[in-house]
Amino acid sequence: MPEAGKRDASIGAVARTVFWSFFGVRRRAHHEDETVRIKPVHVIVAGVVGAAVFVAVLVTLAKLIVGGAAG
Amino acid sequence: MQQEAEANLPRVEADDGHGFSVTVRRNCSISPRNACLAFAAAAVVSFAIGVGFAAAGAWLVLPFAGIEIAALAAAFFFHARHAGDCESIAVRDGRLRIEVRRGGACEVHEFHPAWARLALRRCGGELRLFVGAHGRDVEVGRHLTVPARGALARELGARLGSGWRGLGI
Amino acid sequence: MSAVLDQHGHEHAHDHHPSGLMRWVTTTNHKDIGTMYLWFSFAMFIVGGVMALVIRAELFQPGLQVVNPEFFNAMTTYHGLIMVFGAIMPAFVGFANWQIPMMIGAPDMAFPRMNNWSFWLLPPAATLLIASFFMPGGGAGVGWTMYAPLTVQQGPAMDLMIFAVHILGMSSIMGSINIITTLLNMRAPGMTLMKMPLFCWTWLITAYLLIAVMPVLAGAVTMTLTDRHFGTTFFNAAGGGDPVLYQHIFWFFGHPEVYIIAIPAFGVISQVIPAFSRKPLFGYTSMVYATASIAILSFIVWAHHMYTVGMPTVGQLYFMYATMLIAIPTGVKVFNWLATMWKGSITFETPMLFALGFLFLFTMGGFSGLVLSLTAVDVQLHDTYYVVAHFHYVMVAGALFAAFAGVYYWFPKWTGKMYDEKLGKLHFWLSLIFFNVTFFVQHFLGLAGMPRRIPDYALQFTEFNMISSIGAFGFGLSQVFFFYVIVKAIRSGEKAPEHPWEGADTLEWTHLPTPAPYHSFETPPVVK
Amino acid sequence: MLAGAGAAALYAGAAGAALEWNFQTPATRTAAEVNDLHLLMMAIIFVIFVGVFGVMFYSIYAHRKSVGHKAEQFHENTTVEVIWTVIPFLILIAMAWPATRALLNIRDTAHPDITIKATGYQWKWGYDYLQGDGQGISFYSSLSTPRAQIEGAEPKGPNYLLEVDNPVVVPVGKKVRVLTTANDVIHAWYVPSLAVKQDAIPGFVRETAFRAEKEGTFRGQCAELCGKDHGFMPIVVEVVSEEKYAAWVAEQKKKMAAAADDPNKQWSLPELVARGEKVFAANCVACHQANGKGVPGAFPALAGSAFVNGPHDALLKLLLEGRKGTAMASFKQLTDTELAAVADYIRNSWGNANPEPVLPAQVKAAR
Repeated sequence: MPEAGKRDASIGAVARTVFWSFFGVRRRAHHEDETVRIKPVHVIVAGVVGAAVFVAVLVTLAKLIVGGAAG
Repeated sequence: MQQEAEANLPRVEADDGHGFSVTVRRNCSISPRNACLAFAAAAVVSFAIGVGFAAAGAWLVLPFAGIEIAALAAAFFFHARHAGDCESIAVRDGRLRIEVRRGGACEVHEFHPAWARLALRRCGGELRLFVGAHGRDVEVGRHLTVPARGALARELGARLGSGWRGLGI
Repeated sequence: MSAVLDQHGHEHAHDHHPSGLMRWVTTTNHKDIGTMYLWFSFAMFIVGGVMALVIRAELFQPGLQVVNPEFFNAMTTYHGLIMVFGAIMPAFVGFANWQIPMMIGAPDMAFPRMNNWSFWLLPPAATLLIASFFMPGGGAGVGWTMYAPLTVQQGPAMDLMIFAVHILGMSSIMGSINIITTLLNMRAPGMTLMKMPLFCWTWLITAYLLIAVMPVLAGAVTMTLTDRHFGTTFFNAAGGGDPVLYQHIFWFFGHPEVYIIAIPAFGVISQVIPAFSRKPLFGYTSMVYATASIAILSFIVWAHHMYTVGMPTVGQLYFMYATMLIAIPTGVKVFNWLATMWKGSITFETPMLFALGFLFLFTMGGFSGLVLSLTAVDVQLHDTYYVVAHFHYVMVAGALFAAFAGVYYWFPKWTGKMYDEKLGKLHFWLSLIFFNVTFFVQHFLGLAGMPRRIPDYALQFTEFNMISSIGAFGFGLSQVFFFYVIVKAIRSGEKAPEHPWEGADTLEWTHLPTPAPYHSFETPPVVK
Repeated sequence: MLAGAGAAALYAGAAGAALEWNFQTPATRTAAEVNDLHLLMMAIIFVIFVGVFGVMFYSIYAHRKSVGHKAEQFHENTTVEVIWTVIPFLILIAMAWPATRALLNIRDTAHPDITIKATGYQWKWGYDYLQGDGQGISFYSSLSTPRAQIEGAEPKGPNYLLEVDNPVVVPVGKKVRVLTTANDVIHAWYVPSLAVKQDAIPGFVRETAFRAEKEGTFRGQCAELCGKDHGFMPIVVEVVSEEKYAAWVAEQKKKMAAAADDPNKQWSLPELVARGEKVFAANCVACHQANGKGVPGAFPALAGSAFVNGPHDALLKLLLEGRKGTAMASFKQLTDTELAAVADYIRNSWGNANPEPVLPAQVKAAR
């Protein structure tokens, strides 16, 4: 793929891409703009991290609610 | 993109000047680096799941994950090793030169066009094309489909002026 | 370039195939293998369907009339296993085999010989599975989920079933490896990942899911086997194990498995709806991302199948929230399909009817899924007929209707013949009506508290069970009719026009003749 | 034609008993809450249904090629996509609040007035009152529907398959905690109108709770596939007034005292066989059958069995430990007398004859 060699995206840009991906909304123009700069490995890592954050947030929320109900 | 992609074509090129040369490549639409990443994505997840279950006491998931990752690795390795495979066949300055790159190794064979013979052989239900002389045979056209291989054979046959050794074994 | 192809070359192409049975045994051609997968899955669909009819016949009225309870349990078990592993999954692998090379402009799959093996593992697996029925003690009556420790009590049928699952798993893994390698390596020049038809994307994602979860299933059934015979106690509390661990393992496989079945169906629908709306797929990129999200998120909600095992409340809350949230990407896909139709120029040939049927019924399944995502309600409905209705809406409507849509859609490309449009439409309407007669009433049964997997029931459930059974027999007969439609089209269908569907714009329609030649894309097309 | 038959069946059903379209009438506050939550969800679903399918059918109707509609070629619109993602998200956030509350209520098992342990057996329930009034009461509860009704030889009674010999009795308005466990495989204790369903897992104890708000008889059944007679292990909970409950407790205590076997009693063989017949009927008949012939291939015959008629040590060991890999579970929960009696019964029935009795003391020694 010719993408390699172009300027790398910042962490923020990768995170944003992954967030929108989980959200399920992408504009093709954005996408084409980003794929030029984002490496797949970043997307994979960010996807896993994103999923982990998602799980962590929900678990924390659940713990707070149970703790609140008990207290 | 277009240019790079076209370099991957399995193709037969003829240049009708003073010589003749054909390069046959296999098509490959992913770079080795990205292939590694694609493999890693699958392997890491499978392995992590196996380790997770092992930690939970169900260690028998892990060996299956291992076997599977090995199979996947073998498939990717097999494919990647041959990503750069190509054959170039050239008739120039009175020599028939065949260069075969296969899995990183490169073999060069030279024949005198007058002596070289073409042979289509049936091997396990498939027709394969060989060029040879003096008891040395080189297989060519391995990346082509059977009809394209037949076409290559006729093209070469016409160039070498040697006709067919036929469909012998 | 490639100027030297001529008639003579084509003769070479055809003169070397073995003929008769050996052609099918030794074939490495993706089209032959795809055809075999599809016929195999249809055969299994009929076998599993007959089992479903035995179940519905027994449940036609209260009391034990047709079969005894052991046999009934075996029927529910084998029906589930055969439909999931023998019918639906091979059907979509069949589609993958036929379509992926044609859609990405490749001559064949990456590993044709492995492709042949992965198909030929299926008949022995199916034979083992069916043979287990005739073992002393009869078939295993454990449900397709094979929960421990009930599995430990079973006779030798259980062992054969475990081996069959292993072989089916091997076949799936080999198929996935092949599909992944093909999609990554063999795309035609210019066919970037984001230009692949959505069907190819859904299969790429599905193949990754399969790679991730198949070892989990293999591990689960192997641990069942060692618990049965080699004195291990993975799932036995007396030896320090935990029966619930089995359920965690199984559903860690089982929930992604639902998507393994559903995602290729999404892919088929995403080809059919744009073709008959004469409009490009709305939000292609979003669809790709939503599919990938669904796949990733399918790994973190497995325990919503287990709300009654007594998890800590924190766990139940977490799984509830996660389950509710993953409804969103699925909903987005439905909206995308609707937006694809919106302001299109729609025609209603059989494939489109099945796609619309899919859209309607799958959304209904999504609704009952929303109800089930609420833990407090799910606890009431868990293991009742409500769940049976829910997953049949998702799987039968989701996967089977999509498969029918796919068969009718690609039939002309595969065979060069046209099916009879009138009969196809009749098949659709019969399927749609009888499907709803069968399964819609099961929601009420579940709400009223009828547990699943029981051979006999209390009197207040009688009427709805009768309706459901009548619907089931109607649905079964409709599929016999489908067989007739297909065989009639193959034997005496009219010759298909070169471009039967005006709006179809993927490579197999634009770059290949109809029917597709035995070897497609001898030279890859260049995608602009 | 089939659809006609279906409609006819529907009509016949509607004309007869009232069809159950929804949850059973709630008898606890949590059940009512679940009911409300479900209704709320259905209302939301109805709105989405109208919205989504309104769009779909409008599009099918208006954008047909046959009416000459020309396709527009748009294929993305981020605003629309964001809107249709955010709206479901907000709906779900709104749903999360009542869903969380209902879940916390249903999981609240603290401070019970009465604690009952429900043990799943293949295929009956055992109950032990562990705490509160009635502590110490213990009994088994099996299906009381006669076999003849199941096989269609007799007309089916109104509570067909949902009736038991010994129902669970609890007082109205008291919080009852149910601890579930199992002896062999996983079962599930499910009573719809009380909104309880809890798996009973061998080797583990799980809990659930309910507080019945009205008197009545509430029926449910095992909800987790547990083998052959999964469909035949109902649960009946009788919710009675406090006075009636006190009377029931007193009666049960008296019955238990009467039933308690005098450990020093000298049993004769006919007495043991007569006792054993009852034990067999409650525990063994489902598999080994009333005629002792079992089910070929699945459950071995006892009549004429060399094992049954062989040395009694091996037989007692089997009764106490079960046989791994088969449906034969351990019956060590039965008393010494019951086990001795059932051993004597099977050794002296269906043509088997072993005049030397197996005695309770021998069971005690074998344990």
